[in-house]
Amino acid sequence: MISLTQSPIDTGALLAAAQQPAAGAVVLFLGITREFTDDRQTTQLSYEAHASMAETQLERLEHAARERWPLVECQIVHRLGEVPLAEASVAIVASSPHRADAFEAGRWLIDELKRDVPIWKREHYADGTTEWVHPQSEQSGAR
Amino acid sequence: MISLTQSPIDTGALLAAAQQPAAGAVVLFLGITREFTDDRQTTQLSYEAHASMAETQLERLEHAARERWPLVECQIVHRLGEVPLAEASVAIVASSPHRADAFEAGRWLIDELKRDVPIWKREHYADGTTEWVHPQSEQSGAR
Amino acid sequence: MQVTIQLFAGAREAAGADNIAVDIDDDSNYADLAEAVTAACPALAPLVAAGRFAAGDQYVDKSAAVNPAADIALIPPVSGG
Amino acid sequence: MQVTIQLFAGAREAAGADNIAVDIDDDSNYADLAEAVTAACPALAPLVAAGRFAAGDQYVDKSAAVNPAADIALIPPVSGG
Repeated sequence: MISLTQSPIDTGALLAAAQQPAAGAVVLFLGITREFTDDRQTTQLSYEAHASMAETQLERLEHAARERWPLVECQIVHRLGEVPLAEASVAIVASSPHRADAFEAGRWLIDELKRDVPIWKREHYADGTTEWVHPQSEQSGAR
Repeated sequence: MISLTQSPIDTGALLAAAQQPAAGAVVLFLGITREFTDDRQTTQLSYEAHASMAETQLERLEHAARERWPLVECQIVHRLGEVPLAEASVAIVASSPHRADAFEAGRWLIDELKRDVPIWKREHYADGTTEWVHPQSEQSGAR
Repeated sequence: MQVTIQLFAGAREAAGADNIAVDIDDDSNYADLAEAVTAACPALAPLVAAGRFAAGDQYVDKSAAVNPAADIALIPPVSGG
Repeated sequence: MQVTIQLFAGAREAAGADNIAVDIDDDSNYADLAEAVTAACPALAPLVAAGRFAAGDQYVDKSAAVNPAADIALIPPVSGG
């Protein structure tokens, strides 16, 4: 299941969905708003999406992950709008009978999401300026 | 921080501890009680530890992970006693500025825990039998 | 034909508008569309060069023919996650 | 000297006891201790062979000298996680 939401992400619900008796391992990834990038201080982030396309691309990623790994559950949630410091902008949960699959699927999903899903981040810096982030392809998404 | 507990693991508290402004990524791993191993049905697991040694070994792993990766937070909790189906027997949370480190640390910690920390699992099968699990070294801990 | 392109994030900010309309030949591909958009709004040049186009909810190749019936969007480099 | 070894999990179950005491020479190492434990309780043989000894909270090498003042434990193959 995938979703875009304006609200804080409910990680408890994601874990509950993933903790099924057929699974032996759950991996939850959260991308959170980091305060410092090098020396620049961020006070919050905001996110915008091409919503219908982002949903379609997230569904494609979920289906591809389920084809590639034997996942019991797989959910991706991306938050839009303002995201305060230390809160999650994205959550990915994967559960599987054996742990290698849940780890690999989680890692693959966040890497792909950062490459292909039409969502953009706007930095709000402590000095009052803001900046849309459009990474050049090869330096994209180190977080 | 590491701990052994007889109670259900509070994953919300682990995530809250890991979601700090210096972090950009959080990875939470849960090992949960799986119902079927091949055709054999498990109704619950119970865990026993050499408690003081297990704590010492978990602390060693936490410190080693913090030396190896730039972690903002790292916590390991293992539950002892009875663990019902789909509940977590172990939780590992790692947060870091960049996601690769949190993923690698989480994966390394669970692999090492399964190799070296003196904790044992007892399977309670649906047919009423129980069995302590002592894997032969090379097939240990596929979950 | 006239084609309207949705703009997002830094592209919307650079153009000062949610979308931009350009006139292109009927047999144009998305590389031609990129040129037309850049000519119409030079401030979009860097994000057109670094980005991709989408038609509906899918990315399209630069060599594909522009379908004026589709919802066309300029997708500058993404930064979700 | 007499040494008492704590037993856990399947080892405790196999021996029917929380610990086992054996007599070994003063200059014994943990390989000698393994032999003595197996001789005293043959049911422990598989887990002694597959397992390790710990003294205090640390694993010890088979070639290390047995320290009778330490808390010694037989650590059969672990299955936490």
